Amino acid sequence: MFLVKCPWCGWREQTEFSYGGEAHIARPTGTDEISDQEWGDYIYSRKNTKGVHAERWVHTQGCGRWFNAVRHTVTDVMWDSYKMGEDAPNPPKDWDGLSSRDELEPSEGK
Amino acid sequence: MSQTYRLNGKGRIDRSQPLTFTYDGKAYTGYRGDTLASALLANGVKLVGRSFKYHRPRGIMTAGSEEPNALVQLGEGNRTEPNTRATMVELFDGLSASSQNCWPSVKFDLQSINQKFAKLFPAGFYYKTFMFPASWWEPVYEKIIRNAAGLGKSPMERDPDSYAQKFAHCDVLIVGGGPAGLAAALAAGRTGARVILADEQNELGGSLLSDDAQIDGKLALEWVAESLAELEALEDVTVLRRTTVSGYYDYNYLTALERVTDHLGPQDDDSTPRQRFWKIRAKRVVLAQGAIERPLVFADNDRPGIMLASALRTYINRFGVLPGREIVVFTNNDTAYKTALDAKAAGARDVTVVDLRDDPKGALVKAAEDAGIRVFKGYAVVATTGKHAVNACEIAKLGDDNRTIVSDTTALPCDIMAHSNGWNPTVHLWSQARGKLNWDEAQQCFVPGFAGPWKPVSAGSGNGAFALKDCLSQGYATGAAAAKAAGFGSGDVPATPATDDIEYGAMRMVWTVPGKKPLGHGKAKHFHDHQNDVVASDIHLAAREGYISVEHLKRYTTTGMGTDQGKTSNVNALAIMAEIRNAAIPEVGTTTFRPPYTPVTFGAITGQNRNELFLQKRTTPMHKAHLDAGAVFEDVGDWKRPWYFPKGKETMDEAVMRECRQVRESVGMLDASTLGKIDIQGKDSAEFLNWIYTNKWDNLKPGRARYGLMLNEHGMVFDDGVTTRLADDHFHMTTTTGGAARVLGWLEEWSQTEWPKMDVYFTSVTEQWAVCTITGPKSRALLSELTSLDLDPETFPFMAMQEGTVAGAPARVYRISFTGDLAYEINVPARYGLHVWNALREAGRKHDLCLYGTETMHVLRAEKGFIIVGQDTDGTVTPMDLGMNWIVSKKKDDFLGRRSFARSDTAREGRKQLVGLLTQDPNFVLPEGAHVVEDVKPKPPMKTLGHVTSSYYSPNVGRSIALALVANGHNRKGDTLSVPLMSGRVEKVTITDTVFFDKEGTRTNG
Amino acid sequence: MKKYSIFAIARNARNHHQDWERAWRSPDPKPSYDVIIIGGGGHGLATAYYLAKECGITNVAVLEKGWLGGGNTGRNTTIVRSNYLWDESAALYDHAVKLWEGLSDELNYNVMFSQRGLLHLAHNVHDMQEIGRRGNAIYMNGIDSEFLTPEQVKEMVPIINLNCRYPVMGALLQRRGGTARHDAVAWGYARAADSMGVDIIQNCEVTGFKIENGVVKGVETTRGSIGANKVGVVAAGHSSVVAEMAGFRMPLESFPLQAFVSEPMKPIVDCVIMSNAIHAYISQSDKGELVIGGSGDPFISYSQRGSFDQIEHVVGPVIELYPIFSRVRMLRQWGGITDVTVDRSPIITKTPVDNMFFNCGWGTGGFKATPGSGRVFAHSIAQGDMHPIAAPFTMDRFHTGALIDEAAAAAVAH
Amino acid sequence: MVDAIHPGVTADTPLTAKTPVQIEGLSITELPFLGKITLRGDAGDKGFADAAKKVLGVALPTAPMSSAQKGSIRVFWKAFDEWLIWTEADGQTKLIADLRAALDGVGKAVVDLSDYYTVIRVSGSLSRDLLTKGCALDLHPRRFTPGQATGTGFHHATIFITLVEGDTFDVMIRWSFADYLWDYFADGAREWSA
Ligand SMILES: Cc1cc2nc3c(=O)[nH]c(=O)nc-3n(C[C@H](O)[C@H](O)[C@H](O)COP(=O)(O)OP(=O)(O)OC[C@H]3O[C@@H](n4cnc5c(N)ncnc54)[C@H](O)[C@@H]3O)c2cc1C
Ligand SMILES: NC(=O)c1ccc[n+]([C@@H]2O[C@H](COP(=O)([O-])OP(=O)(O)OC[C@H]3O[C@@H](n4cnc5c(N)ncnc54)[C@H](O)[C@@H]3O)[C@@H](O)[C@H]2O)c1
Ligand SMILES: Cc1cc2nc3c(=O)[nH]c(=O)nc-3n(C[C@H](O)[C@H](O)[C@H](O)COP(=O)(O)O)c2cc1C
Ligand SMILES: [Zn+2]
Repeated sequence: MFLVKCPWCGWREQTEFSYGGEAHIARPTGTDEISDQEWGDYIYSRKNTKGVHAERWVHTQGCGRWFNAVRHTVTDVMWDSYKMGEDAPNPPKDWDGLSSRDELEPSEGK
Repeated sequence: MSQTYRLNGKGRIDRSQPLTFTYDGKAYTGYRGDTLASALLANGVKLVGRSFKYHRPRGIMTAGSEEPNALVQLGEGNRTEPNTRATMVELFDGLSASSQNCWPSVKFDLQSINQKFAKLFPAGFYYKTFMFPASWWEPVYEKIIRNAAGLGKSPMERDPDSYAQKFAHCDVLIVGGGPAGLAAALAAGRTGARVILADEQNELGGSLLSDDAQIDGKLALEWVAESLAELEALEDVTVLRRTTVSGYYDYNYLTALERVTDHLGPQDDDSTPRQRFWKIRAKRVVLAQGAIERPLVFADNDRPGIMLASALRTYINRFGVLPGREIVVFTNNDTAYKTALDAKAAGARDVTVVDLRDDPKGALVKAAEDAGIRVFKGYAVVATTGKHAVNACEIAKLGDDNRTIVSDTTALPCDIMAHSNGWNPTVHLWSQARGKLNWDEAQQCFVPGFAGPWKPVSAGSGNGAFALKDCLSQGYATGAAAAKAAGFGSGDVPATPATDDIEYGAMRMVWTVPGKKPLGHGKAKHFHDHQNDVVASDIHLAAREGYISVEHLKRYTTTGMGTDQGKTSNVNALAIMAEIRNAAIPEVGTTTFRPPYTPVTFGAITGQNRNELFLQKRTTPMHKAHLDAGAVFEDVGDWKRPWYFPKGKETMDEAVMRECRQVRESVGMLDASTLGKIDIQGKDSAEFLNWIYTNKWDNLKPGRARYGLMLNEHGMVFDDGVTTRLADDHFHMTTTTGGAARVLGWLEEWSQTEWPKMDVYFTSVTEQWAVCTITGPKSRALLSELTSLDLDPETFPFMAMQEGTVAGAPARVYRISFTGDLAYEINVPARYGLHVWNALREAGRKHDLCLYGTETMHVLRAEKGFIIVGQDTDGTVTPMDLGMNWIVSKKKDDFLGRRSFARSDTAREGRKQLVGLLTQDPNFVLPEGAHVVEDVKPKPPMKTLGHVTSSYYSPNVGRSIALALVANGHNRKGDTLSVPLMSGRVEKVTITDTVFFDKEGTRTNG
Repeated sequence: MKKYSIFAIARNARNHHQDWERAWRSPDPKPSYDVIIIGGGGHGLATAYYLAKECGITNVAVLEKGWLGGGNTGRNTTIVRSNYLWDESAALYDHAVKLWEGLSDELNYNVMFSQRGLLHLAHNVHDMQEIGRRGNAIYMNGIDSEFLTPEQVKEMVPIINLNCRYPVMGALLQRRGGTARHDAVAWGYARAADSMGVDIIQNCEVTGFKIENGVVKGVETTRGSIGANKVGVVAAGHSSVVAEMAGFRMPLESFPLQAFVSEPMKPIVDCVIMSNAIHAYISQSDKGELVIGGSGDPFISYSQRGSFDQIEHVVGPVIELYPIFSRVRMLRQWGGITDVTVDRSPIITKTPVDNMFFNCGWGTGGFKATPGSGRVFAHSIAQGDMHPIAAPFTMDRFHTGALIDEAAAAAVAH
Repeated sequence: MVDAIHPGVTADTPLTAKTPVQIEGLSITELPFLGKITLRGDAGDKGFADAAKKVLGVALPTAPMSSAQKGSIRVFWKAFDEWLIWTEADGQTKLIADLRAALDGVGKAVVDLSDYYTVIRVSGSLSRDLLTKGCALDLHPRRFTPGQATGTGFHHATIFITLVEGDTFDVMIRWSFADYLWDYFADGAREWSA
């Protein structure tokens, strides 16, 4: 039961959200030109990262909006979330997955 | 003779409230404030159960929730509960309990024969046996094992009580209301922070309830009372008694079980919940859970009457029970001397201390000796005797190697033995929160180390700070710090009051106290896990066999896997393993701490979510009419949909046949309100639909409707429905009932994440519209009676929509048909649904209107070969497989799923394709799911070509009809294949196309 | 390997059980092996066993980063069955069930495989169609399958509430289905493999590969580098992590899945009961605790714990189906990391790196396949070519589209 | 849908058959037939914002979870481009027409949801105790203030909840879940009804 930070509504119960898988996978254009291999990779192949993971969420029960978030998949601590189309607010390289950005940089939080 | 062992004038029980209870059918008395355990001890009952494996007599070992032994079956009938810890059951009038895991009685238990063969049941024996002959495993051996399995008995009736759940939020949650927890609550509460303080006992005070410690020169319990009074006066402080914090989950989400009425006994009605399950989201958490005394592992340390030193002290001081007359206290440390002193002071005839240490120096040792207590120094208890309770122990001088005894044995008669091997801080919740543990070499215990991501803080003896002064100061400090971290107060720490702590001497660690014979020889057993009957020699055996990882040790011997989860046994077990491995204790490590801290009632986890409230029953605005009409309902997703409307004594078949005929002869009406409906607006709506559906949408005219198939990116059909263009930039989409939420999610996902620039907006309007579908040749005549609309087929053709009124209500009427007959789907705002349904029904009388349900709908659509997504498709079916190439636009560059068609397997010839099947026997209805084969073999295995997806008797076709997915089916039209059934019958079938009725499609116009 | 039996116990009892030998050695790694198996779960250990037993390859090491069987093998609800829908799956899982049937004997280790019967309940028309199809499919594959009426269900499970929120309309029974003692499977395979010379090396985490010209030559580990002619990866929840070390991706996502047990009670549930519409499955172990599972968390995570709400989602249904358990208590909950494919079928495959093989994607349901998976994987590694039963499960299917979609067929729109 | 509604047409809500709960400290009633409208558009587009304000009498709130009120019209922020508008019972027909007219070309969508949802009013000193039996939001008066509103969950249901004032909450629920939510509330109130 972790918390997810909606860029608009703030930190809420994860159960209010739906998970949308790995972020930043654009649908290929010119699908007729690409190989079966590339197409298959687009549909099925995922980083499945152990560690810092950029992923999509939608605030199903709240505002209904999709957004992206960066989460540590071992601690389940969410570093921060960001709106679709924005660049990922990457945590510091040595981020231990123990604190969210709002905890470490309280001024920027909320 | 009752309560012989009750002490006069001592304890926190309420002597003005005597209570009667029964144990194993015998009546006893006790007092309000007793636990079942203290009341039994007051009455001289020591034998309370039989152990799991060897069925050894067992008694009460502790006075808290760590109890491994004294598990009883509480209550009777629909309120019975297995495995209840007698130490945690508060006595109430009329309580009845019985011993478990024994037959015929706890005194004479037939299975205690197991003890005789104990040598044949070392750890893991079942992995090595019961294999020959193999055929005996289930019928014989496993039966024997299962007969012996389990402890108490499950209730066999429905639970008459109710349960509740509660979400709570706080700034600071404090677990444990001993001195540390109370101090933390005071420090945090005074800042104005929202504080929850939870303790699993009925009273706050923790170990002070059993103690005579002083704070500020007064009895500590006075400080407790003052602190509580202050806390309860603070508006934002909640004090929860009888509330065990059971789980520590991510982001400081903690669960707690509050026992609301358990201590009152069965309630007359269930309006007050029996237990309340708290789900607390805390900003900060202070863990002040205290410490659990560690038992000594010595020979036959499990006899009734042998208990932890702190437990005995609790029975004396808190419950006013001195359960014996001659008491031996066996210890490796000073704290147990308090027990000896208190026992002596309470009037025990004889108190003896057997101290493992050669030269204990603490002040308490001296005090004991001064009080006339005999102290054997450097001695160990090497044996105990007594059948149903301990009657003596034998002691001997312990060698320097800790492994041998170096003197003759001396017998000490005793009726109670108390023992102590030091203390383990209660680090369960800390560990559940991903906190790490450190090994405290001086105190020989694990203490909280690095806090995990949720940053709890630990205080008091749970933090390895055993002196009262440190408990208080850590409590104040952590409370203040936690409040500050949550945004309250300055972090200033209140001053710690004075205490009367005494210096303790060092301990002597003897993880296995030697017996008279080498470990594993002879009959004596050194228990470390009392509940699961695991003994020190089992650990040696496990090590010998290579199960040396602590996790293997646990699983091979089952140590720590009982209902107590090894609260008293785990550290002993791994310390013994460390000795064997010649490794440091932290190197062996602990097993993983998992929730719950103590077992949690399933009913409480469920709360109100049961019976009628287990899951919503979604119904349409016309539901009442369906009930009145005697509908039988079908569960479709969460919806209750009329399945059929039997008349009189009609069977389902008869009703469905009648409905099917009547619809095609006159007119039928179906409640189609559950279909998913999505309002789509925006300039790019049509373009968006071009992506979502396989066919083209930009050329659809306003007021017109079109059928569409939706594919996932694998190219497989996942939903279908009719979508109507209301205006250039406005569509009304329908989806399957079960697919509504998924489709809306699908649209939102693509529009928000892939094409955010598109101007298109989706709103679910499923429940905004109630839908009465009327269909059949007389549907136009029926509708014309109630509407202002011009129903002329010229002005209102097939696949068109018009707005007007029906039965006086505003309506959108769609001329679309899932039966192939003339049909109107009348959509009205939900509030008018019942009215319009009733009006149509009334007006329908003269048109011979019949109500029909989903079953008839399914038959009628199958007659026309219309698919049902999820029945005729299964997520592996393309539009081409369905023979619906016509709906796949060749003009569009791309749409979702399109690229997948070109993959080799998807493009392959001979895929499973939807076809019609006609049985040789026209009256035989194939079972859905039956498989189609080319070659029938006498028995399976047989290579199959596919399966029957839909199958009905069609009264309108006058025979049975079926749809099937058959390999290369489209090229097999006219072929005869076979369907071998599980019953042995083989039915020949002919492959046809999928339309069985009105092949020309002339009936849509009525 | 000294044989286990009641006589051996009696003999040893006389000597106070001092003379039992180690179930497996704990050797230091050799410089190189013919085959290295990464992952000491049931599948990895079974693979090593069959390599040694049936393929004549005994110069094998199993490298396990923690303790044997500490992955999903040690945390599953132990359900064994072979009533899968598609022919390919049925062949694979029934191959396993057949091996289970003789496994205790073969390993001389009682894995307590108990064919107590397994029920799939159907709660609505769609469920009935689903079990109808699956029951027939299984029957046609020559595997045992029976349909039960609600009355027959009640007879098998007297404590069930047939009239729950979604009434029980029928059930599919596989009598050969049941449970096994999960830890014993790992230990039994380890002991038997060890006795044939396989080195079982615990606390040895693989951290990288030595790959030359696209051919694997060995592995880097926390205990040094070890050479290998062939490598079989059987790392379950961590398969993606290992694949990344080798430079490619597996079409997997790792989700937390939880299970929990009740306090032990005298047995009253004598078969395994699964239910999709009311999502919970339950059995009672030979120790007496109810073993209960449900669905997993819907997000990837390597936390090996999972969320409490998933536990609630399972307890509710349990009380709905078996109201008498309301006063029974939950004793312990835990989680595993399941490696899930989009078609819910495993991947047994060669990889872009020569001589490196992967066996993964068993997700929430691979325990039952342990012997079969190990055996076909061992043969595939030994042959350098896929065993016929394994052939449909290669990773190519994610490019050709030839999915074996056990998921699509079970959960669909209505 | 401008046709006049025929006299004699009867209307229902999903809770027509329920009896309000009125006990000490707690009242549970339905607010039937409130007009409920979803409005979509770009708050940054001045044309849109002004037109909406003109019709509604109040500016569209742009802070998450906030709302604005003018007379019987309440406007809730639902998402950055979505607002939920409540108006008096049966007021939606005219308001929708007005919005459509005013927003033509600048608005993105106006949808009538008056029957999709109904609203349950929960008030009294026990209202928070009742709501927190299923709602995980922090409803403490310091944390959830009058006028704040948001979508969230209540066990199996999705709800939209707002604090009117003091101890009075309005909870909006889909028609087909209203029965479930109501029964849940009524059952939850039993512990205080003795
Ligand atoms: C809660 C739960 C319930 C389940 N219920 C069932 C059920 O009822 N029936 C059923 O059939 N299946 C069930 N499953 C699935 C089943 O448990 C698994 O599919 C099966 O156990 C997988 O076995 P394995 O040997 O492949 O994996 P594991 O047992 O997980 O073994 C993989 C091993 O690889 C090791 N490893 C990983 N990375 C490395 C590395 N870099 N170096 C060295 N070692 C490494 C791991 O430590 C682990 O021990 C369940 C799973 C869970 C979690
Ligand atoms: N070696 C020693 O000298 C020694 C050892 C132990 C205790 N003590 C004395 O005991 C006192 C310890 O004070 P303390 O405050 O640390 O502990 P405590 O034992 O007084 O209080 C801990 C409280 O936490 C409660 N608790 C534990 N787990 C809980 C859970 N999961 N949910 C709810 N409640 C839970 C217990 O019921 C108990 O009341 C001091 O007075 C100390 O001197 C001394
Ligand atoms: C089939 C099965 C039965 C179990 N029964 C018990 C049990 O009776 N008591 C217990 O404490 N744990 C039991 N466990 C849980 C284990 O203690 C442990 O939680 C699980 O193996 C996961 O390991 P971990 O918690 O150490 O991570 C059981 C696990 C399984 C898979
Ligand atoms: Zn949001």
